[in-house]
Amino acid sequence: MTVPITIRLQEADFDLAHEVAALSRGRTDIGAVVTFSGICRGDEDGEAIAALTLEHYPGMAEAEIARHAEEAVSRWPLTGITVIHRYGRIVPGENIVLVVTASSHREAAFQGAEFLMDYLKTKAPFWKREEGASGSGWVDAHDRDDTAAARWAKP
Amino acid sequence: MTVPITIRLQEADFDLAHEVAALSRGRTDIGAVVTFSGICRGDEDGEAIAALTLEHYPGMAEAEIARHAEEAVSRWPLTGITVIHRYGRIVPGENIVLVVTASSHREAAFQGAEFLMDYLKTKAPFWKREEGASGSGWVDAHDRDDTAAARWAKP
Amino acid sequence: MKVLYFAWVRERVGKAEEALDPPPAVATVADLIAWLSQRGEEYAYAFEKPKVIRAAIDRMHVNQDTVIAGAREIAFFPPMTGG
Amino acid sequence: MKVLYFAWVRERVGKAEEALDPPPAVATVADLIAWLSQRGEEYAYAFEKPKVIRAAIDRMHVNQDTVIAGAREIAFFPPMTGG
Repeated sequence: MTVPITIRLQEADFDLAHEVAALSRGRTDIGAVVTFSGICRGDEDGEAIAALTLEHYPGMAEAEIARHAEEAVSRWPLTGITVIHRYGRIVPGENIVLVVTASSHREAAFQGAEFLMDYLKTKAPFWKREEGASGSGWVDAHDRDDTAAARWAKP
Repeated sequence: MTVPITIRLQEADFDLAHEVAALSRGRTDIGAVVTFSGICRGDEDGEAIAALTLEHYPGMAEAEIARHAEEAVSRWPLTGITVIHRYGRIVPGENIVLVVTASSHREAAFQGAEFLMDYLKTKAPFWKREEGASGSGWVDAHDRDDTAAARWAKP
Repeated sequence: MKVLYFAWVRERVGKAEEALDPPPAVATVADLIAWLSQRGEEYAYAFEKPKVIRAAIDRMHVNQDTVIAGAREIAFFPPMTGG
Repeated sequence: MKVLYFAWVRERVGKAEEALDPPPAVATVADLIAWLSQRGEEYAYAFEKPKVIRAAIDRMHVNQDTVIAGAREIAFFPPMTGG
């Protein structure tokens, strides 16, 4: 059976419940659904954030996410994946990214979601610009995200 | 700040979106929300399942889950936890359990949710009875769940 | 003390709870299991594999070598299968 | 070939994309970065720390020693910060 994979890049917000329902409706082969919602916080390392602006590389972003979703399906017995990544201006409290993974068992659902998030953080071509109290600037990449992504490297 | 912890045992279904909104509404300190939904599958090891009936130990179940939620808060920088576990008769496609964890960063949210699920599977006093095609019976505990829970043991 | 049974332990014993007053020689959870097993066929059946049985005293998981003195509520049940 | 710039690379270069036809001696991504850096102050600023720059050829991540022959679209950008 082909595993349903949904990938969307959009400016608009998304609805968690709608996406989970769309993935699992009418199915009885799913025993576990994991969701990850990434949300714009109101401060970063103690500095207040007024908004984030997300830039992306259209075309490449979709392709990169799709490749990683296919890789997740090949590594874990997943029965469905949804990835939604927003771009444009996002204020604190708003959603940035959603990953939903479904499987018959919880281990695969958790692993698949963590894998996809680590890759989105380090490989998907998105860039965050922060509007803070003391001006605005591009967010630096974090070493800890590279470390997190490296644990999925195949020997 | 006290971390909001919500624990409910109930016969009724729950609404994922409502629970996530209740945990994160009006807050800008949350950067990551992980949800785990455990769902009744239509088959177990190839045998069709008509329904599950979940028995629990009232009083102890709440206390056990609360202790593990407090432990999760002490181990990871979580900013909110919701655990809902249903009991009674549940048919395929219906929800059994929900864990929601919130944090400023994704690692804590993922780790907290996995920790809580592993403990719910092995330590929370719930027992599943399956109605299958060839009769009904109590579900055996899985060694793999004990193995999963053991990884959180402190040295 | 109040003794509770859950899942197939409850089904085999044939009741969900009862009030019991074991003799003083019954010191630990394991002793209580052995004493219960002699109370009739239904108990012998429920506790036929004592190592499989899990126990809680006053709603806390305990090992079978735990002393039961002072317990108000002791529960016996199979390994948990929630989540 | 089409060359794209994103995030602060785009801001420093001052444009999001352009069509370029580098000379044949520009063989690799690293060569292209060096060649671009000589095109003006804005490029020199964008590529002042070439090791920080990430590149993609035809929408696939590549190392800077990758040969650019045959590329239709080359993109330069900082380390990604999505998710």
